[in-house]
Amino acid sequence: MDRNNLGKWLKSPGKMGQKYSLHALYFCTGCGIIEIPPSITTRWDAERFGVIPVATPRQANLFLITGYVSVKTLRYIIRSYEQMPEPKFTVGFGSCPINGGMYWDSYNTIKHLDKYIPVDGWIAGCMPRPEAVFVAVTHLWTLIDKGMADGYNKYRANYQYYRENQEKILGKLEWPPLFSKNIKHEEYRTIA
Amino acid sequence: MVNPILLIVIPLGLAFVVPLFRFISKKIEKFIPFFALLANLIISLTLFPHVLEKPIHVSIGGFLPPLGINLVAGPLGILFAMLIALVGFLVSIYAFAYIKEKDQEKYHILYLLLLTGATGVVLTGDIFNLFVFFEILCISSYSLVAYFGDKPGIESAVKYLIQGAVGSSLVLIGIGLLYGQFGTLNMADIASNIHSVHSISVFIPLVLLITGFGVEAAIFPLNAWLPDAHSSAPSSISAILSGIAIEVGLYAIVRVVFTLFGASSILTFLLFLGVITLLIGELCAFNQENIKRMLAYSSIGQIGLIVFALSIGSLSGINGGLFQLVSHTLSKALLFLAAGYMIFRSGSMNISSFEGMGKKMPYTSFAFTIGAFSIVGLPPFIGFPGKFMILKAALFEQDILFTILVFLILLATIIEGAYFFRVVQTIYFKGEKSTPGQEREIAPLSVLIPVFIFVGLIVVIGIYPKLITEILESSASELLNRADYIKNILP
Amino acid sequence: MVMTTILEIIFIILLAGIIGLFFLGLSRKIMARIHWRYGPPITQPLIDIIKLFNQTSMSHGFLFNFGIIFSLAGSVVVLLFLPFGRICPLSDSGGLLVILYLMLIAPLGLALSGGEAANPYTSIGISRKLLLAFGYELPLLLILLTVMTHYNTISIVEIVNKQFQAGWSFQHLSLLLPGIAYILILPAILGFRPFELIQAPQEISSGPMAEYSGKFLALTTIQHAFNIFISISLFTNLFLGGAANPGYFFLKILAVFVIFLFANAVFPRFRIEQAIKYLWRWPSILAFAGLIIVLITGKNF
Amino acid sequence: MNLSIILAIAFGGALLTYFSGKISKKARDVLAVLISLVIAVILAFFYNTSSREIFYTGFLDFPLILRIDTFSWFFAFTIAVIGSFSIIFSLSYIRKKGNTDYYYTMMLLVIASMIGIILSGDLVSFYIFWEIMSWSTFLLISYNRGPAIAAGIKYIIMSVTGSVAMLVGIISLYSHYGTVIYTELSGLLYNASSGYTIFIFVLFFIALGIKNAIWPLHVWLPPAHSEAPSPFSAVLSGTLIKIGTYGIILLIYVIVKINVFLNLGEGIVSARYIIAVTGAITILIPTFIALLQDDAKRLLAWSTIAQAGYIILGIAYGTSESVASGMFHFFNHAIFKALLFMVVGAVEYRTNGVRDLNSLGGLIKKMPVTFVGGLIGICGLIGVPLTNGFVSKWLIYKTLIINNSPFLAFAALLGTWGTILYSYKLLHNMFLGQLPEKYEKLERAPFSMQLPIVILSLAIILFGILPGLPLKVINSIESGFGLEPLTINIWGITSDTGTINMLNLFVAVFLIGIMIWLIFKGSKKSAGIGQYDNYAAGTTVPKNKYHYSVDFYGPLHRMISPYLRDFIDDFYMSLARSIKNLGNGIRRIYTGDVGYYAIYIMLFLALLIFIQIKWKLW
Repeated sequence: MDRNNLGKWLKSPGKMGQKYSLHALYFCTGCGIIEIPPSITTRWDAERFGVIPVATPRQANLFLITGYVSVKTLRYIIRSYEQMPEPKFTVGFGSCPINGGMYWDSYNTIKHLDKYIPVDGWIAGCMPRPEAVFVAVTHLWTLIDKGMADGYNKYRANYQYYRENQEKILGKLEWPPLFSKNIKHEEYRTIA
Repeated sequence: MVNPILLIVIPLGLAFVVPLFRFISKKIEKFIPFFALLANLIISLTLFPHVLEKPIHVSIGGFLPPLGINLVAGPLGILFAMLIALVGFLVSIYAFAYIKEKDQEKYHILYLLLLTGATGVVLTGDIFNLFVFFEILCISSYSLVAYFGDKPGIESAVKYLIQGAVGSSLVLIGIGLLYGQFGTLNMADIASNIHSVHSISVFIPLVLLITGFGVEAAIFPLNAWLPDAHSSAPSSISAILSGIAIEVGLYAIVRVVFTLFGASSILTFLLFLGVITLLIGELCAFNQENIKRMLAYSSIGQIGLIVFALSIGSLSGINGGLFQLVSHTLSKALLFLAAGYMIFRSGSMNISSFEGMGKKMPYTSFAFTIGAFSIVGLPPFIGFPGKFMILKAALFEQDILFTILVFLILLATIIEGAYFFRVVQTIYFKGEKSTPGQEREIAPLSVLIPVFIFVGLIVVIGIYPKLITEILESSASELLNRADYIKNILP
Repeated sequence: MVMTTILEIIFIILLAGIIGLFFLGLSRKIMARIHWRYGPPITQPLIDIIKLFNQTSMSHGFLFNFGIIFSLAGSVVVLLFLPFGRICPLSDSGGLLVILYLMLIAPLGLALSGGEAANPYTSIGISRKLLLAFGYELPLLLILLTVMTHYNTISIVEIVNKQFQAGWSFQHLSLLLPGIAYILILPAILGFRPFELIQAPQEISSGPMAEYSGKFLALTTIQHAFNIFISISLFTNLFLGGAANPGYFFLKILAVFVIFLFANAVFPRFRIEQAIKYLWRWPSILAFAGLIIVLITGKNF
Repeated sequence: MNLSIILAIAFGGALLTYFSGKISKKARDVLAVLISLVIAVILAFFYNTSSREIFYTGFLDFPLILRIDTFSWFFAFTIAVIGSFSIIFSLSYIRKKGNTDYYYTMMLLVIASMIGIILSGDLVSFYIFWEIMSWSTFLLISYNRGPAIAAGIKYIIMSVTGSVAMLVGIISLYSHYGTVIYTELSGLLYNASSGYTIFIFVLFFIALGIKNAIWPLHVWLPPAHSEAPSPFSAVLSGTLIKIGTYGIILLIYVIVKINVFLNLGEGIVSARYIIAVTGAITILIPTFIALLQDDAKRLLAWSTIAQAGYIILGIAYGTSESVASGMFHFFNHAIFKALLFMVVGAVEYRTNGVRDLNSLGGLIKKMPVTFVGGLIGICGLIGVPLTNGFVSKWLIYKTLIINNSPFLAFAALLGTWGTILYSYKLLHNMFLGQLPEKYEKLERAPFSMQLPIVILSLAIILFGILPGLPLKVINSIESGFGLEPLTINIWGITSDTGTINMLNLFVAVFLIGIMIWLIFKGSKKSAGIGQYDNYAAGTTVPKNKYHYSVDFYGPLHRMISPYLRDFIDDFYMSLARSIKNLGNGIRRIYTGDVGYYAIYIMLFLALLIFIQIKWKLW
């Protein structure tokens, strides 16, 4: 952990800042949120890594998808994700966001979250313990260092793809498209 | 120079000629009062400058006073005569369009007689003659109140008649007592040796005369006839009644108190009486829904104010009182004429029926507004100098009593303002903004001309009061030093 | 002359910013320790600000930007009127009254900026902010009037100087009660618990800041830091006799600040009307009593 | 150039406007604006001159006198300028309504009579113009019909009450000293009994206080200001109530001299303190009531009363600084309150008469210029530094503190903080927040409305940065009153008890603002987003419902509203009701039965005789 390495701070302040002040969106999608309170309070104190929950997506740059994603919550997840300022990082928490988990055959649970919003990291397990959150955070640091945590760029690039998927499952979305950039269907495969 | 007796003779004579004119043409009769009063107006105007230097007195049939009947055209008399002629003249124009009944000659005869009586009262120098003219005035006004012949008219006329009769009988008793004591009916003669007699036996006739004339002058407890009479008479007559009849009654009281008896000590009593009359009049008018009753009550109030001013007794007080009298005559006549025509249009005397009149009859409502402001005493209208002079006179007494009375008067003024402004608002601002039925219907010229002459007078005198202050001062001095009056008549 | 003034100004602004941020960090650290946590590094606020400046941000329009600049400028200008040790660049313009007025520019600016955000959370937060300000202004005005009447001047520099002669204001009986009252209302001025109802994250999602992102949030954080510095050093100047040199002054405000951290850590939150009732009861009574005493004992200077 | 020409132009112009309206509407509009501007320009030429002339000798035996000096110039010029602005504003405002000729005529008549009052050199002409002003105002307040009728009647009754009281005062002065001319009266009360002086004071204060809406006499103002047409509300609260202020200054510092005034009574029970405390109450109570208002114009009306309180407090406190602050605040208040009423009027005009603060919102997107006007207006009203309201308020606080009356200072300061609350509410609920769908198509205010708004806003900033300009005039006025003038420069005031220098402040704020702006610009650009892209906890923003303005200060409202019923108004109402009942009772005397009437006559006779026997009248 190179938080006190002044040289890096001077070299790339933006990247360092993003690493060491991750403001997590305080957003409960599913049961996984139960693991957040212990991780931010006395026992595991996430704040020492600069991870603190904030109130609104406007102030957040880390989006924890805590638990299964139902069709109903997907709408809110997408809306919140789009309202977060860039750069922003998404972490799927628990096995449900990855592949539906125990709801693998449920009719109204989202099995592949990354078809609808880009996800930078996954925490497997049901439930993952708070340590797992910190593991994810440290991994996220390395990804940020390598510049590989660029889900927001993917979203920008393949917006039409994501939008199509979203509308496929949610029907017509009432908010206008975030980016007007129009990418043809073939190109995103190459990018993604 | 013309003989002041013409002022009486012309209307009196023409009054009896009116029926004859019918045989010539039916159209013409309505113009007779017009011409008669025009003549009166001209005559009084021509007399006016002479009077100012020296009062004229004419003795009928050559018998010198104290034996014969004599006319005294002092400044006061001429002032009143002029006022009567003016108001009568304008109201006669108003009557062209306003009086539409079958037998109009009744109206015109009585109208002329009324004015004859009034003029006679203010010009005569003989107490019994005064009474006679007074009776002419009263009787003609009784019958004019009932001119429409509808139930309220007749009822109020009867009420008026009864009270008037009581009053006149009291006057007659008083005159009788005076004659018994002095053996003469000439006012100057009585006045010259009024103090030679034991007081109480002079006091009784004084009281009787004040009460008797007070009925016509509408002083507080004696004025019960006034609201009914004014509200049920034709508007032109209401204008005359509250513009002239009351003032003439007042003139009689003033003449008796100041000139005949020199009773300066009873003034204190009249002072309070005036304030009470004022307060009661305004309070009654405050919550009135019937416009003509409201105006009638406000006339009572104004009379109270005038009585108060006259009974301050100082020169400026009488001055202010007379000014207020003139201003009330003009404004109230204007108000009655304007209101009368609006009633004629809206068909109801209820104030609420005047909604939107500002659009329907702009000129008439404008005139009404001016009259209302003038009565309340707002500059630059004639009401303001009057109130101003009265307050000045009252406060110059440097007396706590007067200060208190002044505050009461001003309270009454506020109340008066309240109800007049209410009517003005009703005329202009109440009702829907522009309903289809609100096309203008301008009043006929014969209504607008007199009304606007009144407006003109009100504004002009309001802006330039000196126009009449001169004659007012001389009349006030005539009232105050009775010695000169006596000396003029009995050399 | 002008050069020195400008140097002073720059020095004060930088110092105030650093101290303010340091206090923010310190508060987070100490709070963590009180909660038996390890807590973030003291530089955490700085890190947040750096990050926020490197983030994109959303703006709702001209007033949204202008309000932020306005409020930050307001707080910075106040610094120039506050004696920091012996340094007070603009001592000769208006004195305490101007400070009082300038202190209301910051909330007004935030209110305007948040107003254009067209978000009810923001509006609720602003309404609470203004109401709370109205609540604590009543005792604050009484306190300041007491001090000004006691020293019979409106210039804060003179007040500090007179304290050098005659000891801290706390030593005068007549100023003891107002001092206590000031201590009681200081959390409300700082927006600490139990008066943290302006940006109640769980309730109205951080109120006025709900729509701020990126640099807007950074600027508000800086403004908050300045605000802490200002209100504490005002208290220090008025009641703890200012200080001869900046170091000593720093120690004083540090001491005062730490006291409030403990209050902040242990108290729950008031509802707004509870807060106003509290502010209008005890602190106001104390300040009022102080004013009466001053008027009775008469001016000491 | 002599003064009677100004009045001739003013009054003649009013009538001329009416008749020109009958010919062509365009000509009338041009004429109205022209006349008001001409008056202002002519008055501007009278700066720093003093002349005196008898303009009319026809009224009884009082020569009516006009005079101008710095004092009256200051007031007359302000009034003329504000009046002309509001007439320019009316050009488009009044076009939708009827009776346009009538409106312009009355407007000009009011302005003319106000200038007449200011220029008159003796109490009688003062009174005459005063009454003309009263009834012309009355005829204009009720212009909007509906609730405006009650407002008008309330106004005129209170106004008549006041003016009759003043009439008594004037005549009583005349009967004591035989003159009503200021210059001859001034100082004559020096050797009058203090009882008489107080009597005169009370009489005049009833009138002037009612016009100036001092607290217990204020009830006419809220309805009148809120129901009158908005440009006229600007005139009403910008200038007309300041006629009362002028009268009070005239009474205290010209007729009764300052030395008499300060020696009137002892300590707390002296006239000086009683009036000052009344002013303080006038600041506090209306400020709190203004917090509860939901009607924009009514809110401004209450705030007008509160600001008038500052002026009264300053004038009555009697130190040179306080008097300066009073007059300066009069000037400032005329500017920013006229501006605010115009802003509300513009909104009202565009939204077809919506004044309800709960149904507006988000108009900044649609009427930016109007919004900026409103922003600067409330900044002036609050007294944010670098706006004109600041210096005047600073002066009054300072002098109150230095002269050791902290409670008055407390009232003034607390009033200011209340002002922040209600003025922000005004701005927020009209211009900020979510824009309702029905106002999506709203246009900007027409040019004839934007022009006065812009000019007045600039004036607020100008006099905020250069307070020396008006203070120079005020200084010469004060030396005329026998108060020692302040030591001022163009940037501010210097004195040993406290100095203010707007230059420092301006430079500091400006430079620091620039600095922060550069930082702001330097960092990442921010993306603009609309009002429907707000944070709504993940949901999409509902239209029309996502706006917090109803019951904006709910908790405070629930706390204070039980204590703030306008019981003064109830008192006056019950008074009127009881008079009405008294009248109804007295009318019973006239029973309608002739028998009673005859008995009355006999009773009267008996009474007279009884009195004679008892007290010997004769």
